Amino acid sequence: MDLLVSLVLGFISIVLINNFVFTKFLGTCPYLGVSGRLDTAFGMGLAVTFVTTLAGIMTWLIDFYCLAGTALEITRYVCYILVIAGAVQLVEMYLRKFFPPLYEAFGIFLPLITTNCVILGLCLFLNIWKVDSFLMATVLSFGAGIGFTMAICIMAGIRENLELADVPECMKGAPITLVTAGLLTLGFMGFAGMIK
Amino acid sequence: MSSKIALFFRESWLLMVSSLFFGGLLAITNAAWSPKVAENEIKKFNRLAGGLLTGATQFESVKDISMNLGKGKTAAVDIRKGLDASGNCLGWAFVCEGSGFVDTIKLVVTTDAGFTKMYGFGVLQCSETPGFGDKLNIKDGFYQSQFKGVPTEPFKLVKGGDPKALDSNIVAITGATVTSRAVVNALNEYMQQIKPQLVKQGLITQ
Amino acid sequence: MAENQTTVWKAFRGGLWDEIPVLRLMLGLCPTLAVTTGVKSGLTMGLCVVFVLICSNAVVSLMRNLLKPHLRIMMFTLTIAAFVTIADLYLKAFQPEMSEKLGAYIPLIIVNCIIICRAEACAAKNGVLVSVVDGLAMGLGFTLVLCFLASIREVLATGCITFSETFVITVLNPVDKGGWFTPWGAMLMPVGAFVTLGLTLGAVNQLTKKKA
Amino acid sequence: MEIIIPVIAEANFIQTIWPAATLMLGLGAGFAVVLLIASIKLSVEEDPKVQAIYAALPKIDCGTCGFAGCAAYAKAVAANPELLGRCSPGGADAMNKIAAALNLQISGSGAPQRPLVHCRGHKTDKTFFARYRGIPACTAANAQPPVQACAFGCLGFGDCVRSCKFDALHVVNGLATVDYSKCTGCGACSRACPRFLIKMVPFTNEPMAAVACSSRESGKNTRAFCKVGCIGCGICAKQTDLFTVADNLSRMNYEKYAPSEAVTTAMTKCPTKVIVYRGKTAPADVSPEDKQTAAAS
Amino acid sequence: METRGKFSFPGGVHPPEGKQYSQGRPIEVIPNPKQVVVLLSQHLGAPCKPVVNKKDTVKAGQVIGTSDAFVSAAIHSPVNGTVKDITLAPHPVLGRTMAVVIDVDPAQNEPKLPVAGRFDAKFDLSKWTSEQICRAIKDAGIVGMGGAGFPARVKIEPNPAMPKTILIVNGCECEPFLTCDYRLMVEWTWQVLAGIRLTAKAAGVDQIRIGIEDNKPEAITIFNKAIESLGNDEDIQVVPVKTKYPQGGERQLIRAVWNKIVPTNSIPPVIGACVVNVATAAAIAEAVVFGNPLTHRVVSVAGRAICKPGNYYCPIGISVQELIDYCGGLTETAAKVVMGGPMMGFAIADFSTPITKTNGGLTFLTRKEVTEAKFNQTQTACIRCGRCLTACPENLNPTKIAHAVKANKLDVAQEQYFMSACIECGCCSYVCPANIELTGYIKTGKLLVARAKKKA
Amino acid sequence: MLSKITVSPAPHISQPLSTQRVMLDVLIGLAFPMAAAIWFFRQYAILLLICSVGSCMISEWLVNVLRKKPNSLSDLSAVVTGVILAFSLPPAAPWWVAIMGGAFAILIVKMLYGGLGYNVFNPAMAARVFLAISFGTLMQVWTVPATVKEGALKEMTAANTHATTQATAMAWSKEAQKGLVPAKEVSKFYKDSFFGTEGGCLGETSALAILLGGVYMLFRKTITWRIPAMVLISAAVVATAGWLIKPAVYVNPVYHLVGGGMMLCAFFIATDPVTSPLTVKGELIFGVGVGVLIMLIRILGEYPEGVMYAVLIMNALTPLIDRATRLIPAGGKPHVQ
Ligand SMILES: Cc1cc2nc3c(=O)[nH]c(=O)nc-3n(C[C@@H](O)[C@H](O)[C@H](O)COP(=O)(O)O)c2cc1C
Ligand SMILES: Cc1cc2nc3c(=O)[nH]c(=O)nc-3n(C[C@H](O)[C@H](O)[C@H](O)COP(=O)(O)O)c2cc1C
Ligand SMILES: Cc1cc2nc3c(=O)[nH]c(=O)nc-3n(C[C@H](O)[C@H](O)[C@H](O)COP(=O)(O)O)c2cc1C
Ligand SMILES: Cc1cc2nc3c(=O)[nH]c(=O)nc-3n(C[C@H](O)[C@H](O)[C@H](O)CO)c2cc1C
Ligand code: SF4
Ligand code: SF4
Ligand code: SF4
Ligand code: SF4
Ligand code: FES
Repeated sequence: MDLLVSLVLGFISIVLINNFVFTKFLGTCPYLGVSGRLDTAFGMGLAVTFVTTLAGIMTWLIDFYCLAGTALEITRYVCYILVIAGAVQLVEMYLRKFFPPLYEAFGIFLPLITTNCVILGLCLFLNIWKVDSFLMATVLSFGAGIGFTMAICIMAGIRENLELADVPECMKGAPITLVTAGLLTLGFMGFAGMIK
Repeated sequence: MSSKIALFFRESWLLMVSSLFFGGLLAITNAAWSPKVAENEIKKFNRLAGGLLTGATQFESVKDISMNLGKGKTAAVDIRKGLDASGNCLGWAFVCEGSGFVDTIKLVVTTDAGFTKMYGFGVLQCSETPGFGDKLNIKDGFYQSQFKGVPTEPFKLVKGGDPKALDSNIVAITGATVTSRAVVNALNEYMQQIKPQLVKQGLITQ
Repeated sequence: MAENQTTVWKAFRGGLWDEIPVLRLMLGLCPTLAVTTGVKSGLTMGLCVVFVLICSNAVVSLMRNLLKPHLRIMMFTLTIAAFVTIADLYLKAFQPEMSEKLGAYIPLIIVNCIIICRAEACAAKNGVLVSVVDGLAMGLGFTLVLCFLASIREVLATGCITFSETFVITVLNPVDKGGWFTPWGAMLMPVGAFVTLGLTLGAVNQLTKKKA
Repeated sequence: MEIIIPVIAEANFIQTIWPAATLMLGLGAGFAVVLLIASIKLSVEEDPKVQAIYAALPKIDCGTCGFAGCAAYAKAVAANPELLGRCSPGGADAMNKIAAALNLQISGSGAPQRPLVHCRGHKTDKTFFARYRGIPACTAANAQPPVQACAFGCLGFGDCVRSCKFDALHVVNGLATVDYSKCTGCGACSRACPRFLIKMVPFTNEPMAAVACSSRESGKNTRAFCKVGCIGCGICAKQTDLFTVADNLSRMNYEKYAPSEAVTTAMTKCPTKVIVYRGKTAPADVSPEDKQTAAAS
Repeated sequence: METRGKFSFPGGVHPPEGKQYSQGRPIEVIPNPKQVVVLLSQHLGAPCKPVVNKKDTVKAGQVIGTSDAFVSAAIHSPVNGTVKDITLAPHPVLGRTMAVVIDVDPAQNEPKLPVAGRFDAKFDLSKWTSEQICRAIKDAGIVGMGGAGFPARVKIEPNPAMPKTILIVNGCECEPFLTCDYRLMVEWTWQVLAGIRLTAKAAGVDQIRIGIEDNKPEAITIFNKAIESLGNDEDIQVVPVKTKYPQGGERQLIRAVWNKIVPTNSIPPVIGACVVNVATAAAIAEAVVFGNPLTHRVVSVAGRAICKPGNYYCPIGISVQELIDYCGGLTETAAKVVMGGPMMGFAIADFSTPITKTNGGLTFLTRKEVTEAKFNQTQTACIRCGRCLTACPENLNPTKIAHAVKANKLDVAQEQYFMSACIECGCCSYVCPANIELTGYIKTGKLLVARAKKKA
Repeated sequence: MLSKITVSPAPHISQPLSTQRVMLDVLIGLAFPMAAAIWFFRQYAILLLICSVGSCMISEWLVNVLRKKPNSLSDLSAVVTGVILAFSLPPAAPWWVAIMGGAFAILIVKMLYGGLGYNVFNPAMAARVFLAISFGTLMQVWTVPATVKEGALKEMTAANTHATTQATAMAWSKEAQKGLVPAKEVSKFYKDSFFGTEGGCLGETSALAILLGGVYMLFRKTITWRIPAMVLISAAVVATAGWLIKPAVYVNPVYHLVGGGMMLCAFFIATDPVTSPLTVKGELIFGVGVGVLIMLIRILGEYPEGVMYAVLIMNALTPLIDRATRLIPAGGKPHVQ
C-alpha cells in the first residue's frame, strides 16, 4: 500500500508539480515546434511518452546493473544516448514496416525524439534522483511523458486560438509561444509544494 | 556467411573503431581527472565545515551512525570529527537532510566537541524558491545567524520575535515558513538521534 | 584558397549573425532557458558548447566520406556524447561550483539540436577547417546569446552580475545592499526565462524586419 | 595535456582503458549489427519526390517546421508546395532545392500567364450611391445590394491582395493594381475575385494591351456609372479584329496580340480610354482626376 | 394567452417589435406608377428568359419571362403597357440582373384591386383537384412570399420520395417592423384560409397548423373564429407560438409547432412538413379561383424614417423611390433603407431597385434605431462573451465561424463549426456587444465555399 | 440626402449593448467592493487603486501608440483589469508594486496577444502571481482594517493602528491545517470574512460587498449564473468533504466560501469572458475546475490561497474545454456528402 501510494504520488508529482517542461525546461524545441495543431501535438506527446518509458526503463536497468559504482560510470552518457538513439531508430523502422497506420499516427514523431531533451533528461534525472526501484523508475518515466503530453496539448490548444489573435507581427510564432509558456508556468506554480 | 560478416565489417567498421577510440579516450580522461573530482567533494565539505569550526584542518569520518527515518527505513549519517593541526577534537560536523518547499535541503551542521552547542550550519544543497526559501542560503544572514552558538536542545519555530536572541526560538523567514520549519525539524531530528549514538560509541560523554 | 577563405569567413559570420543559434535557428532552447539565470553559468555553458562543437565538427568532418546512412545518427551521437562527457568531467574537476549549478544541463548538450544540426548541415559537407570555424562561430554565437539573456535576467533578479564573491558588478543597487532596487524574483524562475527569451526574439524580429 | 601524459606513463595502459573501451566496442558492434539487419529487413519504398526533398533538408529533425521531423515535412511539402520555406535551419538553400525537386518554376513553353485586372475605375472615376459600412472584403461587399453603381467593377477591398502570397498586388486608389515585377503568375488572385475581374492571360508581349473593363451595362449606364468604362461603341473593333464587341463590352484576343499601329489607334480613339497597357514596362495608370490633383500639388 | 411561451425553440432574441408604425394601417391600394421594372430573377433557381421584345405591348397578367428549368417560376406583367427595354436593373440581392422595363399605358392605368372580398366561409374546396391546383400555382408563377422565394409548386406538389404529413402555415411574422402578413391575416382571413386549404389539398395532407406569434392576438382570435365557423371536421388548428425572433424561420416554426427537428443541411419535406407563408397562401387562393398570376403583393412600409408608414397593395416591379414618394418621402433622420425587415433584409442605396415577389416590406431606419455603433461600424474584438452562442437558434458557434472565415479557414468553419447549418437569421450579430458582423462573415464564408466548390 | 444612407450586412438593428457598456457594468459591480475597500483601508486603497488603474491605462495607451492602432482605452477593459489587480494586492503593498503589476498585466499578458479579447490568461491574475513571486515579502503584509477595534482572536488585533500586520482568513485556515490552532476556533470567524472586518487583499475582504456587486452584474446580465455558481458549489463540496473527514484541522466550508479571494474570484475574476470558455457546458466545467483547484491548493498545497493559480490553470485549459464542448447544430451533425 505504501508502495502504491508513493508510486501514485510520484506520478502526480512528475506530471503536475515537477513537470519537465514547466520546471526543468526540457523538450522545449518540440514544445514550441510541434504545438501548432492539437492532433499533431497529441501524436508527439504519445510518441514521447512511449520513448520516455522505454528509454527510462532501459537506461535505468543498464545503470543499475552495469554502470553504477564501477569505473564504467564514465561511459554513462554515451551509453544512455546510444541506447536511446538505437532503440528509437529500431522502433521507428519496425513500426514503419509492419504497422503503417500506427507509424503514421505517431511513429513519424520518433526521429524527432532522439534529439529531444526530455528523454535524455529523464534518464539523467532518474540517476540524479537516485531512483532505486524499478517500479518507481517506470512510473516516473511514464509520468514524464504524460507530463510532456499534457503541456504540449495545452499549448496546442492555446496556439490554435492564437492564430486568430491580433498578435504584433514581430511576436508571431515562437516569441508569443514562449511568452505563453512562461505565463503557463505561473499557473502551474500553484501545485508547488503539494507533494514532496 | 563469410560474405555477411564481410558486409558487416564493411558497413560497421567505422562505428566500432570510433567506439573503441572514444571508450579509450574517456577512460584516460577519467583516470586523469577523477582524483580531482573526488578531492573537490571533500573540499566542499571541509570548506563549509571548516568555516564554521574555526581551526579545524582535517576531518575524520565516524562510522555506524545512522538515522531512523521512520517506516523502518534507516540511513547512514555522514558525520566527521573536526581535528585541529595537532589532532585535538574541535567539534563535530555532519550532513543533515530535510525536505523543503521545493526539494531536499542538505546542510552541513557543526557542533562543539561535546555536542552541546551548535556552531551553525552551511548549505550543501538548496533549491528553494528565490526570494523566499532561498534566503536560507544567505551566509551570515539573519536565519543562519540564529543558530550560531545556541545549545543543541530542540528548537522551536516562531513567527515574529527577535532573531538576535540566541535561544531555541528560531524566527521563521517571512513567506517561507515551510523552509524554515523544514530546517528546524531536520536539525532537531538529527541531533536527537545522533547524540545518543555518539555517546554509545564513547565518542562524547553525556 | 581565396574561395576557401570566403567560405571560412561566411561560416564565421553565419554563426555570429546570419544564423545565430537560438535567435534565428530556434534550436537549443532548453539550455538557453535553463542556464541563463546568471551570466557566469551562461558563459560556462556556452564555452562547453564551443568546445563540443569544435571537436565534434572536426571529427565528423574527418569521417564525412565514410558514413553509412543507417549508422549516421549513431556516429554523430557517439562522437558528441564522448566530447560532452569530457567537458562534464572537466567542469567537475576544475569548476565544481559551476558543475553543480549546471547539473544535468551539461550532459544535455548531447541532445542540443545545434550540435547535431551543425554536424549534418556543415561538418558532413565541408572540410575540417571550415567545420572547425563553423563550430567556433556557432558556439560563440550561442555563448553570446546566452550571456545576453543571462545578463538581463541576472540584473533584474539580483541587481548585480556576480562572477565570484569578490567580482560583482552592481547595475541596479539592490535593497539588501542598501540601494533602492527591489529584485524581481520572478526573473530567476521559469516565467522569467520564457518571457525574456520571447521578448528578445520579438525584438530581434522587429529589428531585422526594419533592416530588410 | 600535462595531466594526461603522466597518467598514461604511470598506469598500466591496457588496464586503465579496457573496461570502458570494450563496453563501448560491444555497444557499438551490437547496434551496428541490429541496425544493419534492420536497415536491410525493414527498408520501405519511398516516393522519389519525397526522397529528393528529404535529401535537401538538414535531417536534424528539429521540428521547427511544425512537422514531426524532416521526413514528415518532406512528405507534407511534396503534397502541398505552399508549405515551402518552413525549414529555417535549411534556409534558402534547402528551399531552392525543394522548389527544384517540385518543379515549381513555370515551364518555359508558351507565353507566361499573368493576371490582368479587367477594370480601370479608380475610386475617383466611379459613382457611388451611399456609404458602404459593412465588412471590408470584396466577397462581402459583392453580396450586398450595390453601393458602387457599377456592379462589374473593382470593389477595392482587396480580397485579391490578401490572396497574393508574393505581395504583388495592391489596391491603389480603389483599384486592384498588379505589380508585375513581383508577380509569379500563380493565379491565386484570379480565384479570389468575386467579380471575376482578374483573368489569367498569356502575356505574349510586354507590355500587353488590354480592355480594362468588364461592364456589360448599356453604354448609357456605363457612362453614368464610371468615367473610364467600356461603352461598347465598337470603334476599337473597327481598327483591328483583335477586338470584338458583344454585350456592350469590347474584348481583346490576347493570344494573337502583337503591338501594331491599329492597336495604338484604337487606344487613342477609344472615347473612354479604356484600352491600356499592362505589364512591367507599362506606364503607371493614373486616372484623369489623379493627374489633376498631382498637377495641382 | 394561456399557451404563452409554450411553443418555442431554444435560442433566439427579442428585438424591439417596431410593429406600431404600420400595424394599425389597413391594406391600401396604390395607384399604378408610370413605369415598372420586372426583374427576371425573383425566385430561387434558374432565372427566367424574357419572352417579349422591346417595344412589344403587354397586357396585365401576360407572361413576360419563363424558364424550362424545374425549379423556376414564370414572371408576368403587372400592368398594361409597352416594353421599353430589357436591360440590367438593380436587384436587392444579386447586384444587377436582367429585367423587363414596362412603360405603363396611360390609357389603361387603373390599379388592380385585391380579391379578398370574394372569399367567405362557404368556400368550396371540392371544385378543384390536386393536379388542377398545382397547375394553377405553376401558371401563376407563385413563389414563396415569406422571403426565400422557393417556387411554390415545387414545394407543394406531392413527391412520392418524401410524403408530406403536415402543412404548417407561417403566420409568425417574427421579423420586426413588418406587418403585411398580419394585415393579410386580419383583413383577408377568408382568402388566406381558402389558400391554406387548397394548398393542403394539393399537397395531400390532412393536418394543418397555423403558427401565429402571440403578439398578434387579434389574428389568432380571427382565425380561431373562422376555423370554427367552417364547421367541418378538417384538422386545422391555430398554434399560438412564443413571440421571439426567428420564430418564423421554418426550422424553428416546425420545432415549435410540431416538436420535430429538421436535420442539418436538409429541408422540411424530409421529415414530412410543408411550410407556407400566409401571403403565399393568399396568392394561391387567388390563382386557383380566379386564375390571376402573381403580379401584386402587399408591402409594409414601416419605420421612423418614413413619413407615412402603412401596408400597400402594389404591383411587383414598382421602384422603391416610387413607394417612398407615395409615402411622403424620407424624414431627415433616415439612415438606412432596408428591403425586408431589419433583421434579415437588405440595405439598399440605389432607390430605383424594384419590389420583388418575395419582398414583404420596406423598413426605414433612423440612426438611433440602427444604433450609433452599428452606424459608425465601431467594433471591438470579440470578448468571447458567448452571447452569440446562446442566441443562435441553430446552436452554432457564430464567433468561431466568423473568425475562421476572417482568417480564411473555410474548412475549419465548415468541418468544426458547421457553417452551412447557419440560417443567417442575424441573432448573433444582434446580440454581439462587440458589434461584430457575425452573420455577414458567415454569409461571406458560405459564398466563398460555394465559389470554391464551383471551381473544383 | 444620399450621403446619410449607409449600407451594411443584416441585421440592421442591434441590442443597445457594447463592450464599453459591459465593462462599465463590471465597474459598477466593482464599485461595491471598492467602497468597502476604501472604507476599510482608507488611503492605502485609494493609492493602490490609482496607481494600478493608472498604470494599466497608460500601458494600454502606450501600446496603441506604438502599434499605431486606434485608442482602445474607451472600452474600459484596462480599467477593469486595474481595479481587479488593485483588489488582489495587500493593502500595504508599495505603490510601485501596483504600477509594475499594471504594466505587466497590460503589456505582457494582454497587449502582446493583441489586446482585448485575444489574451489567453487573466491579466490581473497573471500579474498578481508575477508580483507574488517577485516581491514575496512585500506581498504578504496584511494590514488590519481601519474599522476593526476589537477583534476575534487576540493576536489578530494586537493593535489596531494602520500597517499592523495580521494573518488573513486563509492564513488562519492554513495554521489550523498544521494543527497550530483548532479549526473550530478559526471557523467561528466567518462573520468577519463576510463583512470584511479582517485582514486580506484590498477587495476580497468583504464578501457582502462582492455579493452585492455580483447580484448587480447578474441582474444586468453582464455575467451569467453559471461560472459563479459552479465555482462556489464545487468549492463548497470539496471543502465540506475535507471538513467532514477531518473537522479538527479543516475549517468549515462557509469559512472557505466567504474567506480569501473566493467570492471575488467567483463573481469578478473567473467570469472574465475573454479567458473563460465560450460554450455553456464549457463554462460549467470551467467553474467546477476553478472551484476544485482553489480548494485543492488551499487544502493540499503549501499556499494559503489558490485563487490566482486556479484561475490561470483553467485559463490555460480553456481552449481545450472549448474544443471538447464543441456545439453540435440543432439539427445534428451534417452528413458528409
Ligand atoms: C517601475 C518602477 C519600479 C520601481 N521599483 C522600485 C523598487 O524595486 N524598489 C523600490 O524601493 N522602489 C522602486 N520604485 C520607486 C522608487 O523609485 C522610489 O523613489 C522609492 O521607492 C522611494 O523611496 P522610499 O523607499 O523612501 O519610499 C520604482 C518605481 C517605478 C516607477
Ligand atoms: C512564488 C512563491 C514561492 C514560495 N516559495 C516558498 C519557499 O521556497 N519556501 C517556503 O517555505 N515558502 C514558500 N512560499 C510561501 C508558502 O507557500 C506559504 O506562504 C507559507 O507556507 C506561509 O508563509 P508565512 O506563514 O510565512 O506567511 C512561496 C510562496 C510563493 C507565492
Ligand atoms: C430567420 C428566418 C426568419 C423567417 N421569418 C419568417 C417569418 O416571419 N414569416 C414567414 O412567413 N417566413 C419567414 N421565414 C421564411 C421561412 O423560413 C420559410 O421560408 C417560409 O415560411 C416558407 O413559406 P413560403 O415558401 O411560402 O415563403 C424566415 C426565414 C428565416 C431563415
Ligand atoms: C465579467 C468580467 C470580468 C472581468 N474580469 C477580469 C479580471 O478578472 N481580470 C482582468 O484583468 N480583466 C477582467 N475583465 C476585463 C477584460 O475582460 C479583461 O481585461 C480582458 O481579459 C482583456 O482582454 C473582466 C471583464 C468582464 C466583463
Ligand atoms: S496572386 Fe499570383 S497571379 Fe495574382 S498577382 Fe499575386 S503572384 Fe500574381
Ligand atoms: S479585383 Fe476583385 S478581388 Fe481585387 S479588389 Fe477588385 S473586386 Fe476585390
Ligand atoms: S446567423 Fe447563423 S450563426 Fe448567427 S444566430 Fe443565426 S443561425 Fe446562428
Ligand atoms: S457575441 Fe460577440 S463578443 Fe460575444 S462571443 Fe459572440 S462574437 Fe464574441
Ligand atoms: S534543446 Fe531542443 S528539445 Fe531541448
